[in-house]
Amino acid sequence: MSELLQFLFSGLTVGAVYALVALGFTIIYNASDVVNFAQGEFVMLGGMITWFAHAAGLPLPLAALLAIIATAALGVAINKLAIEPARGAPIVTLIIITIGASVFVQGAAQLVFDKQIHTFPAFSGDTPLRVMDATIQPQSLWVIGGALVVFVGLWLFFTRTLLGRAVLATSNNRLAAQLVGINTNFVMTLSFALSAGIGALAGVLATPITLTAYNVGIGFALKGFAGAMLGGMGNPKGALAGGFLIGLIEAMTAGYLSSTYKEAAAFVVILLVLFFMPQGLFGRKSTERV
Amino acid sequence: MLTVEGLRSRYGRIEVLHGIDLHVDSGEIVTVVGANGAGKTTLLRCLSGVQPVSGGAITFRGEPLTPVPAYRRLARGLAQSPEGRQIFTNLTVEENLRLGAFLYNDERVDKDMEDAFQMFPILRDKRNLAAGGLSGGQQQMLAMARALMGRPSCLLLDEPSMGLAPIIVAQIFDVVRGLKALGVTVLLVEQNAFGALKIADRGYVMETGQITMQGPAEELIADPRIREAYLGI
Amino acid sequence: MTLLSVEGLGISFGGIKAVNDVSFKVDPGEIVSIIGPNGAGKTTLFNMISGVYLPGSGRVALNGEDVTGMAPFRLASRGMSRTFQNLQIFQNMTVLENAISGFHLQERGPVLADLLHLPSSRARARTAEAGARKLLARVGLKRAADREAGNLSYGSLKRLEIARALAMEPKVLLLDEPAAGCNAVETEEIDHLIAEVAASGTAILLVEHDMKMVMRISNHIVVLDHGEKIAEGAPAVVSRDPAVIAAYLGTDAEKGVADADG
Amino acid sequence: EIKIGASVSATGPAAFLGDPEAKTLEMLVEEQNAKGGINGEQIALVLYDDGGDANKARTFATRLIEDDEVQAIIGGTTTGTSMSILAVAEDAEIPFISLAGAIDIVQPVKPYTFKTPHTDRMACQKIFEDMQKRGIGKIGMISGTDGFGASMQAQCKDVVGEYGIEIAADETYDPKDADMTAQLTKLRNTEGVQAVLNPGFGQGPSIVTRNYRQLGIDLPLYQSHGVASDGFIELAGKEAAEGVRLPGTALLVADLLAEDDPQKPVVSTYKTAFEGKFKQPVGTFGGYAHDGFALLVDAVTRAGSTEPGAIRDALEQTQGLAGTTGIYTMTPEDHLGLDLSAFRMLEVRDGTWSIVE
Amino acid sequence: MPKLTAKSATLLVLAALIAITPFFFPSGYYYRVGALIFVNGLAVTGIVILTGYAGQISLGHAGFAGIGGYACALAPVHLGLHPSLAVLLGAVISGVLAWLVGRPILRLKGYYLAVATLGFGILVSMVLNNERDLTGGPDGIAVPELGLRGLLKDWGLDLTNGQFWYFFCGIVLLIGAWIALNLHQSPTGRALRALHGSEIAAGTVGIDVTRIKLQAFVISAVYASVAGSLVALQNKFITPDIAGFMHSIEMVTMAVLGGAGSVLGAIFGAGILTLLPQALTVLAEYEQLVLGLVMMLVMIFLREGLLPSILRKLRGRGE
Ligand SMILES: Nc1ncnc2c1ncn2[C@@H]1O[C@H](COP(=O)(O)OP(=O)(O)OP(=O)(O)O)[C@@H](O)[C@H]1O
Ligand SMILES: Nc1ncnc2c1ncn2[C@@H]1O[C@H](COP(=O)(O)OP(=O)(O)OP(=O)(O)O)[C@@H](O)[C@H]1O
Ligand SMILES: [Mg+2]
Ligand SMILES: [Mg+2]
Repeated sequence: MSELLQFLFSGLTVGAVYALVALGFTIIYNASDVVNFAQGEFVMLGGMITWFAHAAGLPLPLAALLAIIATAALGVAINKLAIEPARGAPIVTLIIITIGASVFVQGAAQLVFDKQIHTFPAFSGDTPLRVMDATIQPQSLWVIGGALVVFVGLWLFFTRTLLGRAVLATSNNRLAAQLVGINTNFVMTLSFALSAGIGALAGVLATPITLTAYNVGIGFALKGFAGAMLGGMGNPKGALAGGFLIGLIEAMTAGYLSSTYKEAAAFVVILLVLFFMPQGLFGRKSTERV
Repeated sequence: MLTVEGLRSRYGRIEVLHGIDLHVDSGEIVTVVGANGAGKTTLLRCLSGVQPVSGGAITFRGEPLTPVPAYRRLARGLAQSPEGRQIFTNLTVEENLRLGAFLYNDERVDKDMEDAFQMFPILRDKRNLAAGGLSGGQQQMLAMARALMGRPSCLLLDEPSMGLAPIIVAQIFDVVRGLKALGVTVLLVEQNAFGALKIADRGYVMETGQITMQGPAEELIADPRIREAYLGI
Repeated sequence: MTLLSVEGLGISFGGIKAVNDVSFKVDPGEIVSIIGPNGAGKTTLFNMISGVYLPGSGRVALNGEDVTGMAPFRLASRGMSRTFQNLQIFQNMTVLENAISGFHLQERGPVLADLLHLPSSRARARTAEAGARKLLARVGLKRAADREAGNLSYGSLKRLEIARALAMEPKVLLLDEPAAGCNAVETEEIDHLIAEVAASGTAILLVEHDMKMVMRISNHIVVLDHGEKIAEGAPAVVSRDPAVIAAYLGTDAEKGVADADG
Repeated sequence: EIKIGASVSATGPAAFLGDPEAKTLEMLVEEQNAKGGINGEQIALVLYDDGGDANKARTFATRLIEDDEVQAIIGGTTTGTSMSILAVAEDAEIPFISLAGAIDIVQPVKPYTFKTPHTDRMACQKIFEDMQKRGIGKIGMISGTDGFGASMQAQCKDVVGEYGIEIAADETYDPKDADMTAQLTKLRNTEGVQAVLNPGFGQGPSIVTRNYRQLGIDLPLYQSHGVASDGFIELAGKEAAEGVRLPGTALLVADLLAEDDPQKPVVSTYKTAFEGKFKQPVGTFGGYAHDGFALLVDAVTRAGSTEPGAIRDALEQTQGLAGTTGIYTMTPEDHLGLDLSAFRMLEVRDGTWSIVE
Repeated sequence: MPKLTAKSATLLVLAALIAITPFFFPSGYYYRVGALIFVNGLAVTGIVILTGYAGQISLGHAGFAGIGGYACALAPVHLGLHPSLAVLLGAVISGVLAWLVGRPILRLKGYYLAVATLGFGILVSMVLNNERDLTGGPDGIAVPELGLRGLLKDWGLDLTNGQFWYFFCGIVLLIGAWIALNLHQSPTGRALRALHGSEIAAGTVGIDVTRIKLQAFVISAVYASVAGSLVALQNKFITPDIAGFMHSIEMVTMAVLGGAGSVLGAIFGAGILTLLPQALTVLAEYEQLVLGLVMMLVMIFLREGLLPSILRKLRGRGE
């Protein structure tokens, strides 16, 4: 029983990290149909900049804020310099561009920072919380809470606000969006800023648990991508569910079956789900009539 | 109200508009007819700003329109119901209409939407369905209604009657006439040249990227060349 | 002999019956038109007949064989072809290649032969190309043959779709609003083309809102409203049916048709 | 001029290892040249980054030999890249000093291939010796699935029998994993486990250590030489790392070495120079590169020639060369030249490394 | 003069490049790089068929390269097969696996297909990494000699190791390119490109979309597999990196960067991306920075890929 609970905690902790990354994918995808493979780099930057600024003497909250703002600015720059000019390009081209951006950011990070592994103190100390016989780090609660807050925010944004609707409209039909007066460039800028900011936030929250280094981005991107697709790309509900699900599957597999093939288990589940639900768990089927 | 002078436009290296001159006066209905591939859609795309212009000038209400980005043109009063309908397929019918009034956030939005539903009752029945599930004609109605939600002072219509049942075609033409009564200017591109010329004040004939004929609508309807080439009579 | 028979076909979307219990028959060489208000279910009916949607009820028989819900590519090899209301063009290919792909069933062969460029593969491709060029000439797109298909105007794309559908020399051809986006003169050209094809023995199922055209070339008309068949018969009969006038043609429709005629 | 080639994994998954190696080599060559080179000849270092990819490493090895025409090669951060380079070097008869751990690199002995790190097997032996002393008979293992972790895991399992110790639970984690509590819970709940051993490098072992404390497991925790650096204590947290043992090199405890320890001068000099220059703590891996270079300088000096064959012969006759890792004595049968004494059992006490015994 | 078709032009250019460039090689190392370009070119030609023609994305093709490579390492040892037969065996296994995996996942579209193929690739590389007793684990495993070079020597053709692999891979690439080019203009190729445009329309003209997609997937898997085998045989050593996610990405990037729609373009892309790290060794620190920049710039400004865009520019000027 306590074993199960411990596995659950482990899964939730890791799953929350994945979910945060997956949520980051959602906005850019909703605005442009682009899966931004540089999303993982935003997470990396969130951690690295915070560490850097903190090490340079800034108090932690300020350092974190700086990291989020700087990363959001970088997101905007990537959009302006790399995504906007390639408007209308086929999906594979856009994938390569975002992977290029990811490689670039990683290359820059190793020059600006270093190749060492870093961390900074957990927000609420390291004394584990004990529930029955299982334990959980206070920082895990921060990450889980962060994922939930971001989820609720995004969900409200997309379902309750006209601007959120405009974001969806932009990806659905950019031409029509312009015709109804939506400044699609602004929508894209906003989306990249938000996505990058959420990515950085993920990095800030997770680093005390996962540690960070210039090359951790790609791992986050992969898991976040997998989570988002499992849940159904574009839907915040899907991102949340997908992220947590992958975390839980990994933890349960590691706990009860084999830790060696726990990631395999996650991908097998993804393949199975997609076999029966080609749009993921919550993905909306696009209605295109012929 | 709207003046086009020597307008040129190209797709890549191929020029498809070779210097178009036309004007639409305030409160007028002007129609453009022409064969497939003449460049009518391209012309409208230039006017709404989604197609780059390579020469000539467009003035709207006395101001040059060319430097205004597409998304600002609706705020200036220029709305378009585009070819191919271009609705937001993943959003609901109601969301499509609401986005048509993206620029506004007042009580009139609800009233306008009510008007739209009045005009096309079928849209009311489908208001909460994804617009992509609508039938072709229903989508065409939605495109038209969405353009009206933008409160245009000048409306660009690209084949609004395409795919509509005869009873609705008649209704669309009535709506256009009604818009005129409300003071809205309309530039109408139609394959149903007969219907279009009947409600229009003036008309232009376009052939391979050039205006080849123009005049009051009654004159054009009577012109034997037009009757033979476009009306099939 | 009946070529295509549709019996009690129906389907619902989210509980709403888009098509309900529709039946009719088409003989070789016959032109049957389906008309009805927007949203009556015409395209949906086409989608069920051509295997794009799985019918909720009823059956479709082609040449006596039950083909209900059969995948489109299988139906194609049994002689059914169609065009689309929302154009489905191979945008990334040239106009000619679009037309050639209509010959797929004739030109396909073992992959290995294609990979190794065997003479058999070349011969198949050559025949298809010759046929495609002829067809393009027939629909007036000869000069556009080498253009990228995505760059054509709307009306031209419609013709290209027709050419592609004709390439299969189908026994049954489903045309969904072939004249939309064409002016009166262009419509008439399409008219002739359809009549020609029908004359060669192909059964044609037509959806079209251009009443002039429908009345002129149909042998038989089926009228749908709210997914149900509300009338059917010869053009002259249907056009006078009060229910049809009320639901579809409108009271001044006859006048409209007459106007255009005049 | 003498040309030395190097291909290390300065980026990629093994960057954590390869980066200090690259830095060390560049620093040492500079220093040596400032001292007048070797036998009066300046050293030219041609350094490539193979990103940890064996295929790339082979290409760079070919390039070093055929295009740059180097006289000797140092490098091969990982076992995979080392195996690739050694094939090319053996063909071309160019001496190659590998910086990777696997025993297969020098066993069977290949004429031109040498290596500086002690093998994984030796690390396992050192650890098991220590466990034996503490009377531990049943352990759990949790290993990284990267090359380093997997290789050491296999070696440990292979050699553990000789110490009468039983591996009762064997878990793994992916080097990118963020939480190992699931695996550790399993280890904890395994009947009779008296200690836990964690082969791995990078952030994995730090996280394992933190999770270990989080779960309140109070069994001895052994780490591998893969994390032997001050950075580990910092990342794992001083509290969590307290009591962790690992087989490390003299490098880590430079200050604690006896004054007459033959390694003391070497270790102190390197540590001061590296940390002064790069503002980051020295680690075992940079030390391997240091020793590789030292072996080469020593051999070239003795050979009095820059001819690859002569360098090889001289390398094979290395006698009592004190490096950061240990004291090297090569023979035609032994191209590693270290024994278990090169390892010292270290333990984290009061937040810093100290020598056990 | 008969008009040169795109196909013969491509093959001629390739053959000429393979035959002539060695005259300018200052050292044996260039043969190695050349051979790598050809191997990568071969793998990427498979991507052209799958992505360029049929419009299907795969982020897991390195898995097949891994299968091809490990077949050469394992089959001779465990099954006693000659290495050349091991290549064949690898190709067959890859083909069969592609067929089995492709059936369920090729129904997926766009990013969903991407994540499914990604999953497949990761599963393969995981097995190669973790089944240490069989595969040698992350440290890799030795691969037996192909032996063809010795045979040639007996026949009086004495090539260095580098030269042998250069010409051998060059010839295999030529054959691969020839096949891919054949496909392009063939009925099957046209069907592939048609389904790229519209799957529904492809169905109505009688194209069995599921089957033909599967064929493309299998063919491209075989390309990747053979390329993997060639890498293994040439290096006489193989590690699981060959099946890794990064290698999959690299394959797609090469194809798209050079121009996924055309065989020559994709091979060109393989050349550029193989040469780039070699050229950038002087600024090793900046390698990633430059690589990322190149990827972005090319895709932004020459979005059809390097070669097609350049050709178009040249042609534009010619007119
Ligand atoms: N995206 C494009 N790229 C290249 N050429 C194009 C593109 N769109 C249209 N064209 C070409 O521009 C010309 C004018 O096309 P346009 O769509 O404006 O015609 P249209 O008058 O609206 O015809 P239709 O009545 O068929 O809609 C045609 O020759 C067409 O082929
Ligand atoms: N995939 C779908 N999802 C939801 N509703 C659908 C779907 N397909 C069709 N419908 C509904 O079924 C009804 C019939 O649509 P259909 O497209 O068949 O009409 P139609 O007769 O072709 O009309 P039009 O003349 O406007 O093309 C419409 O009300 C439409 O909203
Ligand atoms: Mg048009
Ligand atoms: Mg319809």
